[in-house]
Amino acid sequence: MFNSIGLPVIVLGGMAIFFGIVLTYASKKFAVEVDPRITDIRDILPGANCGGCGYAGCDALAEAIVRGDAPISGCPVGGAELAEKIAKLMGVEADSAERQVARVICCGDSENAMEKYEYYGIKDCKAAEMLAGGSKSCRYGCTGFGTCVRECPFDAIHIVNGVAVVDEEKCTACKKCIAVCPKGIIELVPISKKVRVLCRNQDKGKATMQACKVGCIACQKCVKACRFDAIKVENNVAKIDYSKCVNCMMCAEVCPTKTIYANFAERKKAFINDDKCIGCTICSKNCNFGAIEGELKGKHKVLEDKCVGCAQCFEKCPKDAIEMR
Amino acid sequence: MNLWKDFSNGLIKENPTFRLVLGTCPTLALTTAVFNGIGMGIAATAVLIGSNLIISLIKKIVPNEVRIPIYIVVIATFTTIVQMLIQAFSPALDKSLGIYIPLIVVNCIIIARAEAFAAKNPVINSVMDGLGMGLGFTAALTIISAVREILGAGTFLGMPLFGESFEPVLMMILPPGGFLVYGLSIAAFNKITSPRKS
Amino acid sequence: MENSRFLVSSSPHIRSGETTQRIMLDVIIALMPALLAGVFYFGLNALTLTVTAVIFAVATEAVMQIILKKPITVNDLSAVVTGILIAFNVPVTLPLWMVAIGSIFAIAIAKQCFGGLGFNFINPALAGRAMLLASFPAKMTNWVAPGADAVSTATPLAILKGGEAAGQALPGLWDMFVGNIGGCIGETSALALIIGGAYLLYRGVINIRIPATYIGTVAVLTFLFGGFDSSAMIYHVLAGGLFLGAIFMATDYSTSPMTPKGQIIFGIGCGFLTSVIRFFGGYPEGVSYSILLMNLAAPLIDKYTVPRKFGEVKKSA
Amino acid sequence: MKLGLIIVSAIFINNFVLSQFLGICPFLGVSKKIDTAVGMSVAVTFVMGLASVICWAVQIFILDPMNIGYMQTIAFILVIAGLVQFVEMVIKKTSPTLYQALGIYLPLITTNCAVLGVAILNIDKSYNLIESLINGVGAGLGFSLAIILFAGVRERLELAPIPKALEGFPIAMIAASLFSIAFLGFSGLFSGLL
Amino acid sequence: MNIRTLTFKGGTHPPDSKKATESLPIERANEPKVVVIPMQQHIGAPCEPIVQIGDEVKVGQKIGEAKGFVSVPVHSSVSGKVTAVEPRLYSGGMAVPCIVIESDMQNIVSDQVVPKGDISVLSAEDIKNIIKEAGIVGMGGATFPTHVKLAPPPDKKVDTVILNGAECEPYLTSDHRLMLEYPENVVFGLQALMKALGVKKGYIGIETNKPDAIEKVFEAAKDVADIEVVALKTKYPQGAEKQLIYACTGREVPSGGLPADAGVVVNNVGTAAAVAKAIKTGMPLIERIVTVTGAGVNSPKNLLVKIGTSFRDIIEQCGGLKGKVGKVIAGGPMMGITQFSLDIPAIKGTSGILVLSEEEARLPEPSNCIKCGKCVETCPINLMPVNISMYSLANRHDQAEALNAMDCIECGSCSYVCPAKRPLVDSIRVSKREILARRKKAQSK
Amino acid sequence: MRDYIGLTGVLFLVCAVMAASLGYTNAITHDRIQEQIVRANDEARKEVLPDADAFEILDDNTFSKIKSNGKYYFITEIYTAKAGEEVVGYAVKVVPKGYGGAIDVVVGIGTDGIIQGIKVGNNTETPGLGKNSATPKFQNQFKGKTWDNTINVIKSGTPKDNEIAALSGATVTSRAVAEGVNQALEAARELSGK
Repeated sequence: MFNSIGLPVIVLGGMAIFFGIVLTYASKKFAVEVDPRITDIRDILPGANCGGCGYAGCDALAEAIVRGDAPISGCPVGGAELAEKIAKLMGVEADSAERQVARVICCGDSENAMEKYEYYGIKDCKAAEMLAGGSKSCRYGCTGFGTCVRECPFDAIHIVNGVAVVDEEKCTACKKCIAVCPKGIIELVPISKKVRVLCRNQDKGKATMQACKVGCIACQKCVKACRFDAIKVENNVAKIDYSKCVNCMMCAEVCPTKTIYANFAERKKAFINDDKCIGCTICSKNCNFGAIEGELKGKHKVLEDKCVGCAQCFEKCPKDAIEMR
Repeated sequence: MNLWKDFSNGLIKENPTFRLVLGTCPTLALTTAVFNGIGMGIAATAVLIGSNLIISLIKKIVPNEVRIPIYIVVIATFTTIVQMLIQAFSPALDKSLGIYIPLIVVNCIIIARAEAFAAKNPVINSVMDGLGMGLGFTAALTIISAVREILGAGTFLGMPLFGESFEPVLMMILPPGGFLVYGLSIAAFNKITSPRKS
Repeated sequence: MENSRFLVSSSPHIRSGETTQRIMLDVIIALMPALLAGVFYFGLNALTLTVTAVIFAVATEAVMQIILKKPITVNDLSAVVTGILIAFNVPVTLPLWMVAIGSIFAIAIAKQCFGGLGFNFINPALAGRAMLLASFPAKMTNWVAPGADAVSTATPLAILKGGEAAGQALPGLWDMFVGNIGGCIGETSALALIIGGAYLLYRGVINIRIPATYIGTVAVLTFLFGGFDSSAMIYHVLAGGLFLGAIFMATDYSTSPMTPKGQIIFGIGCGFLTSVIRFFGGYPEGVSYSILLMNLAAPLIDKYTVPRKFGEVKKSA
Repeated sequence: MKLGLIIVSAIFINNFVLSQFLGICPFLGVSKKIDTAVGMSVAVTFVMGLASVICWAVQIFILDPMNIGYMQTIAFILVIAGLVQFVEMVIKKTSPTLYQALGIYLPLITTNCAVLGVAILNIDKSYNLIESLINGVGAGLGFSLAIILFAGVRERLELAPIPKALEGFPIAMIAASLFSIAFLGFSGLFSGLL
Repeated sequence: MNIRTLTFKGGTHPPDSKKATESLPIERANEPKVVVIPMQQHIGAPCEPIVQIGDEVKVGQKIGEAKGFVSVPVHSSVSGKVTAVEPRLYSGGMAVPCIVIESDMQNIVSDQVVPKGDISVLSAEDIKNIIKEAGIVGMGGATFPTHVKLAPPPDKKVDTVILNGAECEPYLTSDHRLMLEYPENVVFGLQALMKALGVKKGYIGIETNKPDAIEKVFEAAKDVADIEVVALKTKYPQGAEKQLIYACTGREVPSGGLPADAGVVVNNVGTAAAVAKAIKTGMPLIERIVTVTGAGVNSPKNLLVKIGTSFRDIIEQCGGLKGKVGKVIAGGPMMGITQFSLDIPAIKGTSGILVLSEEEARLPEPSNCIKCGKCVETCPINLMPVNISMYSLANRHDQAEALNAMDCIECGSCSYVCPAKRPLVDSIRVSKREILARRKKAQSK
Repeated sequence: MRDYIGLTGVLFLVCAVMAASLGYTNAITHDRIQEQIVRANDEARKEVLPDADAFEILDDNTFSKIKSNGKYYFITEIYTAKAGEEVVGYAVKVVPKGYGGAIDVVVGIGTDGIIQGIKVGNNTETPGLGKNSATPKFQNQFKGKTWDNTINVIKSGTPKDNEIAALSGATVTSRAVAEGVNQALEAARELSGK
């Protein structure tokens, strides 16, 4: 009995004790201080080592976050959800930044933007850029050879009719396209902002018109149409201040060249819930479009044809009686 | 329901051979004949179930520093037991599996499941996971070995399938054939099981 | 005087007349003397095998490109070259379906799987041959003597190696040179292969580095291994697929180094492995395997033999 | 002479990776870049040499005298696991540069079947101490040869338009298959002498 | 005549295509009605206009003042009235500030233009000053301000001046004609340059496909001590600075360095002739010889053209465009820049206007690289274009940099010889640009 | 200190339990495994000498005397086969070197010098080629050959009395087996004193 069971137990047990002691000793003697948070964060990172954060893979990012070099929202792929998890590990709250998406500031597709020559060469924006700024007459616009498309790790950007378009669903704001675009016409914007100026042509109106049918000609109409002071013309091109923009889409309505884009189908209308309305008139006072009428203490009503969905009334209503739909 | 999920996981979604590409060594070495393939599959399944069971049981008392040695000892024990049983009851299988029986110890599938699943889940689930993974492994070995045996030797489970005039493509049962069939199988598996893009 | 739009491109604006297709055509032309020699010595069956191999190689290339939704580029003739080389590397007695399998394997697995022309890291024709040799060893070593009656024979290398062919008489040197010996279809006639090689050198398709270092290394090493026997050395140089390998297969662009220094290392490596396999290996002939093995090393050789750039200041040690 | 044959056999003829199918996981996993492949090679060769010697000693001085040969697997793997972990800790502490170059591969080696494989094969072939060492180092060199060549090819394949369905493991396997075909050239080398 | 034939390693030999114009004497072009003179015709800082709309200017009058050291002034090439100072397109593809002058067709020479006296009385400083004030730049096409070359850093010992008469670009014959018709100016210019630098050794390198030019220049230089005329093997890019220096002196310009690092200053023969003119007559650089050639022009010519004359005018004088035109190139076919408009002015660096027909211009589509290594053998800098290009196309410019992409001289030999018609030099150019951008970024950090 | 005890304790505990269960399994399977091995060997000998009912290993003295002349370097074991008390032949185990290494062959030779059968056992020959030496087709060729003539291997044609046909594509293996058998025949002749 001893031979068959005792011996193996002694031998293996002996080895176990030996290694147990050696390993414990080694783990003390040769311990290297590693912040346990690094390991923890690395565990929850996506592990794709895509480099979108700008660090050499997930390990490096984890280290950088713990060192404080990188923000907790440093991983563009994981998004807000991951940032929250990391925040918990790090013991700080995530900056509740809104999700951002990339946007191409050009709508000069092959029908609208003139070609100044026929390009022959590598199908790459950077290569085309070197030949007089690409074949399109507008030197600010999208070259259309899709260098950003090849760079995108998430298949979120495509060339549609000669101009790059971002698929906002897939975009993770990793900024790779921004880094690679030789024209510098891709920028990050908050996803909730639906109105975009799709042009960056800083030439005078006439020159712009010769180059592209949908270029911004700096006509100032949008500036006048904006009731929120959110749009300005600088360097011959309109620019929206997103901290002021409320998605009323008025600028897009008046733009003669259709340079300002807004999806009117997404435009909402305000509706007043009669049960909750107490007739305080705050909404009608805040409406820049005269789209709400009603007496003090009386039920208020939205004039649908005037409402542009700017949601100012919605935000100001003290009784939550207004809905946007 | 949950158990079924743990079980079926190993068959297709996380098939250890085709999807996770673990345990490649026995997959390549022992698929020259269907008999060996199935034998290895069953042996590995037995070890997998046993080690998942024990590791899941002792997961709470294992200190982190010696986690790996302990897992390995557990796995090695089951491997040795399986080896003894095979030697005692199927000497022919023992002879054809050879050195690869003790090497089950270092089959990445087993240690990977111990680390990734058994160390974190309840006992029953771990057993189901082990069973599913084992069957997935066995099925994969059977498929690969069937292709190799039929093409490379013209037989299935040792039975000749074709007439005398059949010229077997010997390369299939040589090492290059192993790599080739395995590689193409992974490609085919991915093609079949991945949802088609519109 | 006005033009609608001009073309704009990056310089240079002119290109040489040399094309991939033209290079491949040159190789095909250079292989013709050897094909004629093969047909002359081994009969029409040699031609049938070659044509079969070519047809299957080209068809496989086209089918693979259709499956992979790539532009069909069979007219670059590279598949034709592969097909001819496969046929050149098999005995004339090989069944047609076997050479077809070799062609399919070479193009589908060794070439198209890796991205097609230029991306294969291993010579497709040799991969095909090695696959056939591994799969059908008996049929692949069934040599016949030149002539119509197809008497089975041993290759000079097998005789040199001893073993079962020991004691058979070695053919005369002249027969070795012109190709009147047993062996693969395209490898026996050193004369025909040298003519082809000279044409390729003249056309600038290959340069002399790989063939010269390869054959030279074999000559030196067989002289050493063979116990300083110069006649054995001559036999070793003329026998087997050395000329076919050194001129047509080791020089395959995509699987040999691109740097001049790398090409020399590659040639020496091939020669070394060939001699070692011939003297100490399991096969009487080592040309195919040694080229395949050096193919594996070619990327590394290229990486570590980057030429000294013009104006590079030598770092003092 | 015998030692020479053992080493030639281990490196070329019975190459662990390409003809014995041992150590395939790291062969496929750590071969994307030449630099990492070299690091892995050095680490594996080192561990294989060390493990060969120590496991041989365990077998001869512990298992055989006590007549518990059946404990071979468990004893060997425990020795290897403990050894690797110990070496890793030591390197990590004593030489950060060496750790970066070599140590980070060590955890991968515990479950490398080539290491256990060579230890068991040494006993199966009843090699003595020196022969075991040579065989271990030779097998490690064979592994190194295969993985470094493979890494060279894979670096090149990285930029090739591989068909989508074959990307990743499938193409690596097919490439390995062609490697294996080429290594058939070594089969039978010195066959009469082995 | 005992002349050495020299060369470098690598290179290729595209067809000369010089037959059409090499035997045609230089003709003076018609007087342009309007000239458009860009403020930037050189590498370095652009000039500041010093005239305004409505100003009357004379021939040789300075109209743009150099800003900064690496810059040269610009002069009017006609007499007349300034009608506009505004951005206009030039051959670089962009719009740059230009002065537009309507000619009064009188060609009244500015009184600033006076002979500078005998070379023997001029000091080195005087010569450099004359060269700078005459707005002289490298006329081979690179347009590097000549006076900057003549002022090497004091730690670099320059002992040799080489005049580049290789004209290795196919089609172009302007230097060839210049050497045939004004060899004495070339030699005189070289003497002036040598004096300015204080060196004792001068070479004039001419490719062997111009034996008549070699003979003429040899004749002109045979009585001048210290000047050696050398024949260069007809091979592209023989006229590239580093290759030329290697051929003449056996020295290699260190990677990333300047010719001065090898103790050499290289100038084009055209530059030397311009220097000679500036000293002898005081006339600044306001005109140059332009070869107008190619299958797309009716009658190819070597024209002496005033700076600022539009391509359209120049081509019209050569019988206009012929047939369906594919490409208009400023410069030669190997390194010239394609133009998309004819309304651009000839400038100091315009050595030729090459018009290619539609068929010539449509280059074959690239196919898979077959790794033949021809580009490696051809590269005069011993790079591996195939690998650099591969990494560049995969957007991995750090690897391209590791393979010495920055050493590429963009001569185009690799693209020319490539049997698969790969866009080798194009992609290397992309990499170089990216690498420079990155370096800049890293520096600013 | 507590770390030492805790860590080592758990490791010890697990190892002890595992070792115990191993020991137990070994105890119940050990005999059966040994029996299997003996039976397998006996069966192999019985296969090549069907007439015998018992085998006795040759005593050390005689064996070393046979081995002493150095001619029989492939021979590793010799058994005397008996039917009842009568010696009916010899089962000789030879281990010739084939293409891929050693090949186990057991040769059964009757006292009349006629081979009653051979059995090719463990080997590392190429599958599909040398491995085919274990097929009955190849092994049966040796039946009936005698110690009067050396057995030769031919590659093609019809074998004569003292010849066998090589396995196609595996001449090295065939020759190795034949060489082993020849040594066994010579040794048996010497043993029987004929």
